[in-house]
Amino acid sequence: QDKATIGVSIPAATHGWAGGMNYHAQAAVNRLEEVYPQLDFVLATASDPGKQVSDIEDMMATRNIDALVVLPFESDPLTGPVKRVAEAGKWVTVVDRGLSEEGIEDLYVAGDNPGFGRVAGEYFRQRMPDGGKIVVLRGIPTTIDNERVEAFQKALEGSGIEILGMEHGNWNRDDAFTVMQDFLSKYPEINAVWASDDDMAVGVLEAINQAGRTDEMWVLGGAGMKEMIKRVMDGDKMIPVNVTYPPAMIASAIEMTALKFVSNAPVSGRFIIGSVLITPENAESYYFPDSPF
Amino acid sequence: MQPAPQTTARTATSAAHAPILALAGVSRSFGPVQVLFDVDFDLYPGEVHALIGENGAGKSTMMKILSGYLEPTTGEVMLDGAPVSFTSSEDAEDRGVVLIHQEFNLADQLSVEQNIFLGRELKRGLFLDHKAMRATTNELLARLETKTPAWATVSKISVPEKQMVEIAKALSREARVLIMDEPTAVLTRNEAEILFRQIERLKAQGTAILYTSHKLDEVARIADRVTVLRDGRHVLTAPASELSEDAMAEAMVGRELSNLFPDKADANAAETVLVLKDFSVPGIVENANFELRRGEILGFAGLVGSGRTELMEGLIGIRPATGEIRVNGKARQIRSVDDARKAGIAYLTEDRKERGLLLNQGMRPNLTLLALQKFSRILIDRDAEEKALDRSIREFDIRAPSREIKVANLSGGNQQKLLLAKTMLAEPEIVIIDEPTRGIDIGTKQQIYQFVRRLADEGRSVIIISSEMAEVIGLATRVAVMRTGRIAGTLKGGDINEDAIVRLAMGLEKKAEGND
Amino acid sequence: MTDATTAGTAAVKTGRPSLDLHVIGPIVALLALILIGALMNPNFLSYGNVTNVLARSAFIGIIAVGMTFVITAGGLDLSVGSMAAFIAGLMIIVMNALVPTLGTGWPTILAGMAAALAIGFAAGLFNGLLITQARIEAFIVTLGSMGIFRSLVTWLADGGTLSLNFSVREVYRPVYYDGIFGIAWPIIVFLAIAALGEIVMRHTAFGRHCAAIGSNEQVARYSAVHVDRARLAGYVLLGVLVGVATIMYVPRLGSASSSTGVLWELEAIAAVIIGGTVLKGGFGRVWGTVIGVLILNLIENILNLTDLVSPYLNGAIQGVIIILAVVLQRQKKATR
Amino acid sequence: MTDATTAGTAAVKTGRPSLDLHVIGPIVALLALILIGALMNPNFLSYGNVTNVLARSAFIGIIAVGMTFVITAGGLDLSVGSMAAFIAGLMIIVMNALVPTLGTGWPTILAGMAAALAIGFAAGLFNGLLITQARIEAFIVTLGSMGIFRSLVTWLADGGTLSLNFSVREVYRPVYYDGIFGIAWPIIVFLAIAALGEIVMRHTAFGRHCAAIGSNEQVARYSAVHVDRARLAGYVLLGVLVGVATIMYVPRLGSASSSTGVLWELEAIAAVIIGGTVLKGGFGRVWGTVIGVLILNLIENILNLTDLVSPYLNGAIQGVIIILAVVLQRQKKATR
Ligand SMILES: Nc1ncnc2c1ncn2[C@@H]1O[C@H](COP(=O)(O)OP(=O)(O)OP(=O)(O)O)[C@@H](O)[C@H]1O
Ligand SMILES: Nc1ncnc2c1ncn2[C@@H]1O[C@H](COP(=O)(O)OP(=O)(O)OP(=O)(O)O)[C@@H](O)[C@H]1O
Ligand SMILES: [Mg+2]
Ligand SMILES: [Mg+2]
Repeated sequence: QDKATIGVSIPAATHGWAGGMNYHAQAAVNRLEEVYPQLDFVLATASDPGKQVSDIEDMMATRNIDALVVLPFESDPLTGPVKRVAEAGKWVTVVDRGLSEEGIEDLYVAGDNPGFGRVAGEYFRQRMPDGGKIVVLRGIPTTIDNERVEAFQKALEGSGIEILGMEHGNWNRDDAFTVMQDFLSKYPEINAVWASDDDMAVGVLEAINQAGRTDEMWVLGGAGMKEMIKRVMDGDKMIPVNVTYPPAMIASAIEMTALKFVSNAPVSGRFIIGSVLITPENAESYYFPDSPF
Repeated sequence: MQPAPQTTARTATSAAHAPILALAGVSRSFGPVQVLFDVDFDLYPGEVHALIGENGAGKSTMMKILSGYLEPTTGEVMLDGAPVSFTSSEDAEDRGVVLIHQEFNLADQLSVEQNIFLGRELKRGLFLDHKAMRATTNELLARLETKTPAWATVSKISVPEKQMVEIAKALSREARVLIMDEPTAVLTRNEAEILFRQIERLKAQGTAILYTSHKLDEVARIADRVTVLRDGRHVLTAPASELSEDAMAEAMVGRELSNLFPDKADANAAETVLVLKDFSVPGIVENANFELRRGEILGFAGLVGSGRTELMEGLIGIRPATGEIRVNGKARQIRSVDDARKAGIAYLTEDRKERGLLLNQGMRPNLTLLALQKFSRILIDRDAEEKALDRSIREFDIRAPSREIKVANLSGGNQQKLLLAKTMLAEPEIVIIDEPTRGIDIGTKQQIYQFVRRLADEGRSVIIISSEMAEVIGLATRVAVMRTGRIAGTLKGGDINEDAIVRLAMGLEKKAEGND
Repeated sequence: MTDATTAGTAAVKTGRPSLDLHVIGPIVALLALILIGALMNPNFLSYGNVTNVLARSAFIGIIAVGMTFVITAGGLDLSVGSMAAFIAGLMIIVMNALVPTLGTGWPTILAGMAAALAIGFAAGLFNGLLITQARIEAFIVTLGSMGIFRSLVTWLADGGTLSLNFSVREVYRPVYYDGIFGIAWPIIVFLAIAALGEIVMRHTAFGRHCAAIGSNEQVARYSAVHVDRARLAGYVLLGVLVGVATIMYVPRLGSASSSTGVLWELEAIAAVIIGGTVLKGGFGRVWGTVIGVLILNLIENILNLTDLVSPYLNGAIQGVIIILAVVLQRQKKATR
Repeated sequence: MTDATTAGTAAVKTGRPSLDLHVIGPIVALLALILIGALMNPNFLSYGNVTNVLARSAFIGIIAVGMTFVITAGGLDLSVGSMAAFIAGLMIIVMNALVPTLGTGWPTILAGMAAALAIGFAAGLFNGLLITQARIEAFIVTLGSMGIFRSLVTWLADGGTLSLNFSVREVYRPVYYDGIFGIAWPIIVFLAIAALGEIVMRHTAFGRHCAAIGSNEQVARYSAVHVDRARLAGYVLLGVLVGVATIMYVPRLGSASSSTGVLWELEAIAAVIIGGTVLKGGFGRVWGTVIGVLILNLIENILNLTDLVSPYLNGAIQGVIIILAVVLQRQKKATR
């Protein structure tokens, strides 16, 4: 078979989840390059949408890619440029964030952002049947974060659970720590925290710990960081459950794209990886101690 | 620019001889300190008027008021007989009143040409007319007989060259009134002569010229009238022909001045403290050889640009240099001013604004900067610093309205005194003073000469670089004359006279007069 | 500036000092990068890649030209990246709002462009007035307005993305992707603005006044330069140029969000300084800035040409090259 | 001038000029913020909240003290945020590596602290040598090293997070969370360093030399100041202080990643300038910097304690307050 070049364009590792995703992308590339000598990979990480478009342009102009695996920084700005790649007859795999126009990509592998919020919301509902007071930490202001939070709020509707405050913790431990410290100063009574991300949960837990209010509330993070899953597994009272949003989906997407060039397996289509609630019962199957995330 | 035609009855009657610019009862204070007291003054077209007074007497302040840089606290400025209130220096310039500052007013990173036309660029349509500006600049520079190229960056030219650029800038403004604050302080005799020719030319055209200088012989030569200011008060105004130099000095200082220079002492017998052998500053100074004895005052003379400053800067490690330096018989490597200080050598720069003083800081940090290690163990002993400042203020007669004043706000002469005090605080064995009395009034000059003499008597050695020939002749026991980067010769004792120095400096075999 | 003819007599001065490395330094660095790129990948010098790199340099390039004036006059503007995002956001909102009345064609786009320029003007005026009239340090003013503009665009986009109406986008797209005689529009606009900037810097009173103000404000003021006016003009010019850059940027991505233009300010300032303009003011050159922008963009392009040990190290290599590019123009400062 | 001749005795010493707004400006701004905070939320002045804010201020505060010296000497350092991340990352790696030999107690932690200081020293030396010996603009050097440090930490962490060994963490934790006499350690360290910094700035030759260099490098050189040595010392001092800040930072969350310390450089520089130090050098005051840091952290705290229209607008309000805080110290420059 001929040599084929696969371009992989992903956002840079600016927060924990993205870091995990970067790790999995690179691991997949290394593994596949070893297994299939006829495959060549180009991996580029971008710190903003404009840079990502440039990366894709460069792959087209100088690296002659045959396929593109892209995790769009943002859907909208990437739609046009990715469309042009598809129009040039290249294979396009889109990961996680769908493009704004239907039918551009050959393969779509994604997590479920509204699902991520919904599953979390439903857990809160179930855990607090009589209502309660919670605070919410949001991520970096993006469409993803909006979708998650909207679905979360929708799931809480009519439950009697009151959201005292929402602030951006930017998927960052330090920011989350600061925001949580101030929430704790501001609200004398908090029953639970939706940290919406495991990195932010780390900061939140530390702040609660410092204030000595560990008995008062519990925390739900998300995305399945290994330390958090371990604590769920161990039955930690403060972290009863977690919600998945696997950064490894990028690896699956790269592998499926590679398959297209090394076998005749039909790989096109849409693969939505639903967000699942991780409980002490099923935690074991989500625990990968060797992953960096 | 022609004087505007007068229409008012009042000036019409005396149109032939009406003052073009005048002050009526002007006072000026900076905060609580008053520096000018009820000054009356007038200036006529076609006259050269000299304003003299001690350092800090208020000359610069008065000139700034006349040219719109400062406003009087009370009193009026009159232009063409009518009170005016210049809104800015630009406004004054538009009305034909131009000031050349005592401190340079040039943008360092711009070229000579750019500075000359700054704010008044010649344009063709929207764009600059480079050709016309270049031509005018070259014409002005040629008129001033300087070799400074129009494209040279101002930060790279020497102090006298900067002064010539300032003069060129003022000339380019075609003023009706040209005010010059100590224009010759940094010029050598030759260049001063060039300036005087320009002054004569302007005077003939009817321009009014106001001029300050601490060089009273100049004043006597070129001024028509003289006004004396003392402690911010008008003392007298008289035709220059009626005032002798001594009378001027007396009016300024308020006491009689005797012999300006102290007696010379012979240091021939003393041991040698400094020897320079084949000393070169690449590109500027070549193979300089000289020695300095204990208690000696060695003069350095030469034309502007002959490399005296560069030689000394090479000696103190500011410029890369090659050759041998021996201090007290021991060979020394001097790679920085600190090395020089440790070797007991201190250098007082000719460029007090760019190299001498931190203008935006007060007197105390400036005074102790060079000798700071004397005031600090781990922490700086501020009391000792204050005491040192007290001592310096007394010793050098530094006149400042307050101790906390920023150095930029000191009068030019007092800045120079502070610089002298700063250098002396390091208690050097060998003192190199570049242009020691630049901008210093005659009374203080005498003090400084005596001070230099005293240094030598105490067993220190002094090198004096001066463009004032009289200073070198009056003070030095030996004089080295430099020409284009080489020491052209050394004069001793009775051989030291103006003629001999000029001949060596210009490389002439026989005596030649004129402007070669 | 070429002929060393001097006043009347021949000058004794030895040729002009240090016109050497300081001037050709950035050019050498640029050539070195081009050589490296060409050796690494045969497609590097292809028409497509060259066009890509040049077109992409246009945004920051256009902004950096304006920044050259501001820095030359001793100022600084940290807000340009956020300002670009803010202008792009408002421009998109304006165009979307005009679609019902003006349709999805050029009238709407032209109105959007006018809006971008007007907003850029206003934003520059805002910065400039605070700096010249309220006399606050430029660093603080523009740090503040950086936060303000960035927040406003996040708020306008409700935390998400502002998207240009799809049909308008199709009409507008060619402004980035097409060109004339095979040269893309952004390249043409960039080079035109750079050429104009160079002329303004060297051949107009404004350029000279900027240098004078940056060199010594007091002197400039005493020399009848309208210091505040010239400075204000600098910030306004920069604002308008950010508007122009945005006009070229919006057709590329058709959207704006809080991540638009992040760190552009640092890139623009870096380009200006790599080009040889002095950060403390007093000396600036626009052509140098153009080279600085090209150097920065080439580094990125070259990093994409090859497979490195780890993409995590891209930033490190970029940093090393930026420093190296400037080492080339270092002067042996003997005296200073 | 009659008797104003200050002959040693009886100098007129009329009130120092313009000690007014320029000096008390930052203090007034700080007090105003405290008042606003207290009015908006009763918990604002609670022991817990005050401790939180002060302890959080410590990292940037310690760094900003060092930055005050660098800026006073006419320099700049954009790399401090990345440097902090890099030091934190290496420190964690060192400590984790030492656990097998030194155990999970204080020996390991002390070794980690020593490593942090040493790495900070080396990083500062790296910046300083490039600036003073290779004579590259500080802006470019530190922009480059910012990229380098940030990349290296991302690479060390493999894009993820470096976490300190759990048992070591438990021992180390109190360094951030505990204190003495009810004052948390970070606050104590911060205030001690600030006090030391103030003394060094005002009462030692080094402080004087920094101001002299920033004011006029040439004059400093002619006054026997070792300009390069003093400047280098400034960058090294800053590097070491970044190390100290990191020592206080690591026990807080026990981890470091590529997002550690992002934008700390801007915050530190802003604090320095809000405090009244002049960006172009020549004048600096450490106590002002402390106030600047507190102002910046209070703004954030107050925004978190109050309910705004939209959290998206936080940045805008922050920007406005930063500008307002500096408006308070603007001087009516009549003559200039
Ligand atoms: N901006 C200012 N603020 C405070 N004091 C000032 C200011 N400008 C000048 N002075 C003071 O006013 C006095 C007069 O200064 P001026 O410069 O007019 O003296 P001068 O006669 O020109 O002296 P010199 O011969 O030394 O140049 C001095 O004591 C000076 O310190
Ligand atoms: N930084 C510099 N770069 C290039 N040339 C310089 C620089 N500084 C001085 N020069 C040149 O070196 C020459 C000698 O300088 P300078 O005029 O200071 O000599 P000097 O004998 O000390 O004269 P004076 O002290 O009377 O001005 C001049 O031609 C001057 O322009
Ligand atoms: Mg004067
Ligand atoms: Mg000289």
